[in-house]
Amino acid sequence: MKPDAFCLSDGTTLDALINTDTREVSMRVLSDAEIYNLEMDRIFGKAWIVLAHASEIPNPGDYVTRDLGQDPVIVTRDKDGRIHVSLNICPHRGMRVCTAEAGNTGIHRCNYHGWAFRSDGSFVGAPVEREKMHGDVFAKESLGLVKARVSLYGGLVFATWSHDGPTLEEFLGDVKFYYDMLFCRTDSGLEALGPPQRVLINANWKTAGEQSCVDGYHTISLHRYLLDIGQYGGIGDEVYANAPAMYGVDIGTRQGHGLRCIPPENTFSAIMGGRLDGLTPDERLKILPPPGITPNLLPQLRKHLSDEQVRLLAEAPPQAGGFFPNILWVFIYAPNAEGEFVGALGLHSFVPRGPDHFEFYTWFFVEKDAPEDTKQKMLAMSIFYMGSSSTIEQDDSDTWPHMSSNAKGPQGRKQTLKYGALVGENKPQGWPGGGFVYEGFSKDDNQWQWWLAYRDYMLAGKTS
Amino acid sequence: MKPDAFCLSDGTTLDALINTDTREVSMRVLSDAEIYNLEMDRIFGKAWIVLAHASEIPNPGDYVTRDLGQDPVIVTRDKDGRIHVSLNICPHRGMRVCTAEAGNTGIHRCNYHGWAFRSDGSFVGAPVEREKMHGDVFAKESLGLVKARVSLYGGLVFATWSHDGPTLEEFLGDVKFYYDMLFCRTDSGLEALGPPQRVLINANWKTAGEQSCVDGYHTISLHRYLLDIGQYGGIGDEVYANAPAMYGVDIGTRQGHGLRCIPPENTFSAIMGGRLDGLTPDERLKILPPPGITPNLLPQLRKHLSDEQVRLLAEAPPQAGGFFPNILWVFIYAPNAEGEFVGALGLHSFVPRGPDHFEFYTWFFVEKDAPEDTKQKMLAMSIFYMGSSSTIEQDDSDTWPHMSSNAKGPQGRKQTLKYGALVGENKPQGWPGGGFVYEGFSKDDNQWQWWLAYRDYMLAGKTS
Amino acid sequence: MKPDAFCLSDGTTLDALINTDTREVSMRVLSDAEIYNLEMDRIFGKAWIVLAHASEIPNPGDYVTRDLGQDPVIVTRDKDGRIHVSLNICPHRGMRVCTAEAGNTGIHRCNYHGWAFRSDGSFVGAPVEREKMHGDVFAKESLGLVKARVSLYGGLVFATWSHDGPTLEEFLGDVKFYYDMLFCRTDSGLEALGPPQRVLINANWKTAGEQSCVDGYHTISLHRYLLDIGQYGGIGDEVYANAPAMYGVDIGTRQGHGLRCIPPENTFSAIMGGRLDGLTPDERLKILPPPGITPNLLPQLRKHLSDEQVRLLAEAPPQAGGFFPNILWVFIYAPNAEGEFVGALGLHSFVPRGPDHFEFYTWFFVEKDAPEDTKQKMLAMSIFYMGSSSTIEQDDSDTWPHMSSNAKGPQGRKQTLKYGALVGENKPQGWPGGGFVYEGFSKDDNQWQWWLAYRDYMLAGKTS
Amino acid sequence: MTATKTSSEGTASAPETAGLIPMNSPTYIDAANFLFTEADLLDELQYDAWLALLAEDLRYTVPLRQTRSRADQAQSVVRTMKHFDDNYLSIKARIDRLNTNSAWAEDPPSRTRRFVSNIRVYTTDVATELAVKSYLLLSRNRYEHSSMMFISGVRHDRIRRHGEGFKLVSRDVIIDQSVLGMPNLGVFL
Amino acid sequence: MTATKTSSEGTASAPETAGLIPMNSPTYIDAANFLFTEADLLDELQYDAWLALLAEDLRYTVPLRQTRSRADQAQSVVRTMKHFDDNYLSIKARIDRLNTNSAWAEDPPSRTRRFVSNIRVYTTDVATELAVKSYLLLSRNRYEHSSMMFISGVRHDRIRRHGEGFKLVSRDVIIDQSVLGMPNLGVFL
Amino acid sequence: MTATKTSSEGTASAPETAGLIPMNSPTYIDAANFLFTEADLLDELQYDAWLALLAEDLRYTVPLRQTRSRADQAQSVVRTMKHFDDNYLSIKARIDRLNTNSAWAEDPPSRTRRFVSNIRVYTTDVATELAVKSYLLLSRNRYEHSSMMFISGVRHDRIRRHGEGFKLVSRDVIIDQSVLGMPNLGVFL
Ligand code: FES
Ligand code: FES
Ligand code: FES
Ligand SMILES: [Fe+3]
Ligand SMILES: [Fe+3]
Ligand SMILES: [Fe+3]
Repeated sequence: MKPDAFCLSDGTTLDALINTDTREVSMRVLSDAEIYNLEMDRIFGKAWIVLAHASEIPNPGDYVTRDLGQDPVIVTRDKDGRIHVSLNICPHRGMRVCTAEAGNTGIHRCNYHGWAFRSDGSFVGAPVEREKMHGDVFAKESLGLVKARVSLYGGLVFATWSHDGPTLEEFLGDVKFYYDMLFCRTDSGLEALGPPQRVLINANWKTAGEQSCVDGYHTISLHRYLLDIGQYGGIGDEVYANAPAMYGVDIGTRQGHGLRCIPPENTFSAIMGGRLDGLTPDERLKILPPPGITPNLLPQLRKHLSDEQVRLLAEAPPQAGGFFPNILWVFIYAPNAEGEFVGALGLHSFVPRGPDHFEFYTWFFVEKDAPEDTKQKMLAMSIFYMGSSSTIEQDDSDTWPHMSSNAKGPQGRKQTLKYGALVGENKPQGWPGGGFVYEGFSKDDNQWQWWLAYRDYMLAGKTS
Repeated sequence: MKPDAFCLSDGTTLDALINTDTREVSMRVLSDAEIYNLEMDRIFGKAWIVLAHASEIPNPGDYVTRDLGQDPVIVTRDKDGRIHVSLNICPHRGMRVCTAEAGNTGIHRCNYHGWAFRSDGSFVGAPVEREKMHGDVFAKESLGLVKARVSLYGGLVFATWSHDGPTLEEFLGDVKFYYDMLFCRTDSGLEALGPPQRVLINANWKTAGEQSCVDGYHTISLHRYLLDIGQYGGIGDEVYANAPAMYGVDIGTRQGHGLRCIPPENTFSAIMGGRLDGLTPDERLKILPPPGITPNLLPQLRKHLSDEQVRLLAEAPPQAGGFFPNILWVFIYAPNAEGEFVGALGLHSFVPRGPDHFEFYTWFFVEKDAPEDTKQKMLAMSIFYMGSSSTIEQDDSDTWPHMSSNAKGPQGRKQTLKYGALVGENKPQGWPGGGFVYEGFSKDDNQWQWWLAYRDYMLAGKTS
Repeated sequence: MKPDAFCLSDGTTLDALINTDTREVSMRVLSDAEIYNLEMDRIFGKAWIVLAHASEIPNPGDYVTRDLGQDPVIVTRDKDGRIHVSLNICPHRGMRVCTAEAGNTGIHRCNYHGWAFRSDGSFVGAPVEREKMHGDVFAKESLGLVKARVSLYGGLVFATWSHDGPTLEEFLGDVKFYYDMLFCRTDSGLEALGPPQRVLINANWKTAGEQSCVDGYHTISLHRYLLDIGQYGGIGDEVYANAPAMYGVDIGTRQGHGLRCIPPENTFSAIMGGRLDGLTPDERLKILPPPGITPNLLPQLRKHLSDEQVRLLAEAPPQAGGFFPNILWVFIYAPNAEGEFVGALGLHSFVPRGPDHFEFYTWFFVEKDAPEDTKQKMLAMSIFYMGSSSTIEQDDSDTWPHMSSNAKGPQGRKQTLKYGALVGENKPQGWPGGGFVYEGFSKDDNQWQWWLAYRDYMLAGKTS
Repeated sequence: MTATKTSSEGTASAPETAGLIPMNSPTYIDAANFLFTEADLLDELQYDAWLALLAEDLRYTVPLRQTRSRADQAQSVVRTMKHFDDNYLSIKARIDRLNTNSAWAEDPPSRTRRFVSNIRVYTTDVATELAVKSYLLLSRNRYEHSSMMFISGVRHDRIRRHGEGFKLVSRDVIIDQSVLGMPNLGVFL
Repeated sequence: MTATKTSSEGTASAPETAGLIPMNSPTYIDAANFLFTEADLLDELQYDAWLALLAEDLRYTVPLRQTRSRADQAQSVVRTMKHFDDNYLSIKARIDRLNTNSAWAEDPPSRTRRFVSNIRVYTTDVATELAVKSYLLLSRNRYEHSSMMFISGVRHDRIRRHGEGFKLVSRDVIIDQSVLGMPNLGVFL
Repeated sequence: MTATKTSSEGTASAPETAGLIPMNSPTYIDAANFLFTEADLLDELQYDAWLALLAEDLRYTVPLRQTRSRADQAQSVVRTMKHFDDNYLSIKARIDRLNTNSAWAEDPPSRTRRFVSNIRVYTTDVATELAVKSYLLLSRNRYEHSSMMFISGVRHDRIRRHGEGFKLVSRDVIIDQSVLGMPNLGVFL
């Protein structure tokens, strides 16, 4: 009795979960195990997923173990420098091949019976060669580790189980123009400051996923402490009144990726004051360089970016954005405890671990060619603002579990997430980039786009 | 493919779970997740559930957070003194609105994006008013917290998700006559000694639920220590032989509520001896007042109770009873460690937390107008006999998990709970109260009524 | 809507899980809850399962509590010395009757309401006899504990819920000839060194089950340390080259039981050298007696075993084997830390505890008539090689959870366990025993037989 | 600072230096050993021997904890409702129960371990009495459970010199949970 | 041996006997009481009082842990990435946050208990400074959670004499998890 | 009282005052530091250094625990069956294994922490030997597990003076579980 692929076992249809008229999403999607399993196939089995940064495995033989959706994988660099992503499950009897989180080896030998695999996942052989313990059913060629399709962007290692789906280029679509300003702007590019922090969160991955694209509005309430301590220059009420940092440009896409561009002076009006008024892009960039860009690197920007990108980077740089389904990156313009404008560059991954849990990964980046001293300052500042001990994000990680547990009860799972407040497309005159552009107060447009993309994946193949 | 509402996915019909011929209940009901989910809708979504006592939130703005079934709610008192029960889930994005267990505030502001709600659950607004972040889909009036229907009895706050079901009065039915003797007998009534104890039990809520109505028989075995230390005046064998405290009057109802009335001298024959023989109700009440009633309060009884109620209270007072589905109250006549007859008044709630867990709540009560010294003595005695460290109930809380885990195995889930020993209705001549009355040894009549009520809820709407 | 008994709810048929052409088993069987529940009925509800050794309960009234599949049982010896296995669930309200792991009593009284049962499970009565609290629905005769069918072999207590299935003799089939050499070779037989060790493993029971019959090949990789420390006489490479201990005779059966017979000199060539060449069975047994057999017991072997059995025991004794579905026994020939050849006899049970957990039991045995000093040395050596702190098996217990979690992901559950390397039946000339006999390198033949037996149980009754 | 004052506040007013007795003082050592001996006795089910360490004017209290906002922290320790509110006689009655053969909740007994650390000993306004502050981590295991149940907290004790040793005069335990994770408090803290 | 050297190694080089101060020495006792007082202050949410115990040249670090093969154990403590990499000003900024009325992650506050044991105190190359090694088991409970969250590790501290007491000069905490089991490190270790 | 006698009883007979050595005695301090050093070495995977602390006549035992009725408590500690029943040579063999590159169960190694508390030291009938009783809470974490595995118990040790330090002569650990919650005892207690 094959169940209907677009209908849950209680008779609810998948498209009934997302009401496109009222822009509501049933909270049931945050707790339902059946829906979760479909997501693992239809989203994490199809989309391009960020697993690592190439700088984590600089040398041949280097590897790290990660999870692509809920499946363990090995991310390796082979002797020719090519990066591979292979399922970390032995084709023999299902043992985990690599049990460490990182290391360097040319041969991955499974502990259980000793089957060995190369960095590219291909099968070497089984111990006691003469006995042909790999059997006579399958040729050695077909006994390698299951490979994922791999593609890099700005050093980020993307992988997907879909070998015939869209290319990474197609997957990224319009956001590439914007993200290049952050990930592809210098000769040597970014490097990761070591491996990611890992934290288990007792919540469904989408509580963080929907927020990642790009809930600007929650800042003044959930992260209200930023205002209460005068971070945004000014004290409580006044700040709320004009909520400066809430104004900027949101960009969304059909693919579910989205970002926010905010004139830095909006965020730090008090600090920057009028100092930036009427300056050229280059003058602005000198005074308030993007996080990670040091004077020696400034010239490189024009080498890698178009005039329009440079202007945007100077006047309304991207400050937060995501890759559908489970990535959030944040580029923070802010002074450190000493008052220096150091800035922080971080990226999060929300790795599903069942309907009620996800793992919260945090990577920090610096420009490879930045001075060591700058790198150390950015590490400290990134830690202060992002990840496990972050003064900002600890509020998020305490919030997600509430949403998830609220979605369990018979009443709770009937409630909805609402995206009622839209700006509506209003692309400014001569705006250089693509995507759906929403200028003004940061509202629900982008997050709603995220859910529409989610819906596309879940209903793919449906002939309504 | 909509499943049959009265049939489990393995083909078992719901009414096959309770055999009305042999009075057996399949143990599967103690562990099956599918059955549990139906209970959440059909029982905890429909019945009146006790959440709190009004004395816990005496002042305007006071609130406590509780759970109505498996959904979090806020129990508030508004500025006009009215009590409200609202779903503690933000209509915006599902965050928990109140994160504390208790407090006082006129406005409940959600941390996540700052949406604010009044004590009555109505929506105040979203931050940055001018941006209308509550959206244009729903009117402000419709963005309040989901409200439950509320009704009070003897200070107990009952709530239900069923807005068109029976009134609390109808729900209580015949037991009101009896329960008034405990909850509605004095001018100022009862007050709760602070918030309830909370303990998580690794068992299905019904292991405690079926026992609560009213398993008198387990006392001589599970709480045998009471006899072994001579609590009931007498040593082991002799006590078992006549098992005095096992004789009294059980009252059951079609609604599943039930109680036991026991002449106190049965319980404490040795202590009371013949002292009570042939006395008038008032003389009896002077010598052995009901738990919580002090001499200064005695006169009030007649003001609030009928002659018949007073007589019953004097001769065969209610000592234990419940509200279907998940409440047990106990009024204990017993001497404290110093030998004083202090008495204890307590109420338990068994709050479901999934098929294998429930939360065990314990409230203690005193008469609001009792002397402070009496209240303190009752607190100590209540703690000794009821709740987390109770010398009696720790035996119950160690038993429930055994029943629940026994119901998991393939053989275990096929076994049955049996209710084979009935007294049968035998209402004594001129018995003043209603309900099904069973005089004599405490047998299975009442607990079987509980299961019939359970069956009514689960099969409601079934046109057999 | 009764589901198809041989089809999972997602439409997958049970026989699609085991591909008899390619000899692959879907990893889904290691994590799927639906499959697990079917196993509890079709395998643990039907097969003969080892619960204890008779020597654990030598005296009338002795009992131990164990689990038969996922159901708790009491294993008792009645006043006449007969052994009984009864469900440890009270027929009254489902409480656990025996809450201790072991003890001695003629009457098992349930704490909850005091119903009492004899060692044979029969119902004695309920407290306050005159009130007939066992009810009027069922006769006392029918209120006893649910009994399992019991049969002993070599002191091992087997039980099954199937009262009309094959006898234990039929269930054992051809392996009896071989197992007699270990369990039935002396006048007094084996005795257990106390109760079993118990360890919870976060893995599906079959990760250990399939390995138990009889994965010889994993020794040189997973237990490679044995080679690295020269246990097998020789250092790494050389040992791998000829992998001596990998050669012997595997015997499998249609029932899923299987064992390995290995000439001891293969294992300890370096140590034994040529010393055993061309000796008679008796001469060999003197020099290298089977684990547990001391000189005083040698003569008894011929009393209990046939010439053929004695010869096999001398030249190619069984060293590891199992009882389908969840038992592994190991008879170790090895020197202890002092270099003495002491040997160890152990038996494991893998008791299911849900799809993702099993309990790992370990019993150790000695010959009842062996000297106390030998027993103590065997205890120490058994602990060193088997069970919780075992230098060998801790590698297995760290491996099983990896396999189980790997089987959860959407890709992982699609992978397969492979049994591609077969020796093929090649019973040596004049081989005395039955079963499928595979001489040579230890390959996948036996484990594949295990899965075929698994398949038989799961598809029993299917009319393809 | 005295144990009573401290406990009546619900939380200790730290840092407490007034009257702090150094760890190398025989008084501190006797007090610490008193706590260890007490832990031994309870972990080894020697209830009567433990009872013998209690003063007849004992006050033994375990208030409730509640989740309250930072601003309302004073109310996070609830004393109108408690888990224990005992005196010598009621504790003795609990032990009388344990000494029957029918105290099922602890028969079979739990396997417990009372880890006592962060011990501070203070003089009090009564010459023969000491205030003792200690952290308690109680691990408890029953039946075939593969994971431990834990309860953690701080204990504010007052002990009184009695011959060679001490008697426990008062104990107030501030536990760290609003919802207990063990089915009952059938064990003493 | 000095706290700095130790921590820079990531794991302590044991056994450390050089400069070990005996437990009956007043210096050891003062240092131990400093750790206990500090635990009290953090467990009782007295952040400002705790801040007052920190030196202005403080280094406060919590490196990452990674699962690495035995041969690669040196890399199991990761210092290129950390959970904390703070100085006095950044810790002060964290406390400024906690002192607002909107530090939601710790409002309502967690109920924590810092069990400090295995304490060793060492002299250092600086006369006024001590190296202190201690094991920390932090239990943390929030909301209605019935089970405790735990974090365990070893702390390598350096403390400096300051009037009657000490100031914390550096703390490096080697924790025992690669994946944290608590949603954040909103509490100090 | 001696460690041997105690351990052979399975549970310590408390209170043990005979021969109790005060905490401010150098002997107590040396013994306590011995336990801490030992914990360091094991937590830091320095197995050979730990082996060097064991006497060649070592007895190292961990009996089984069983759930038995209160009346049968004597049988709750099972000595006919054990988790460890080792001597110096078998412990050395275990460490030889750990020193290969193929002791997978502990490679990658667990991240452990041995919290030692409730320490009591006693003189014994042998002048050069001490009986040491301590509580052990072992936390163990592996791979990406977000929760800790714990094992708790009491250790009855006997240690012997050896030059500046001690050697462990016997250790008997009474653990608190009938069913272990960690997959193996690949770590020493
Ligand atoms: S499972 Fe990997 S080699 Fe067998
Ligand atoms: S979820 Fe409550 S305001 Fe957004
Ligand atoms: S459940 Fe056993 S006697 Fe009632
Ligand atoms: Fe945020
Ligand atoms: Fe009861
Ligand atoms: Fe093995």
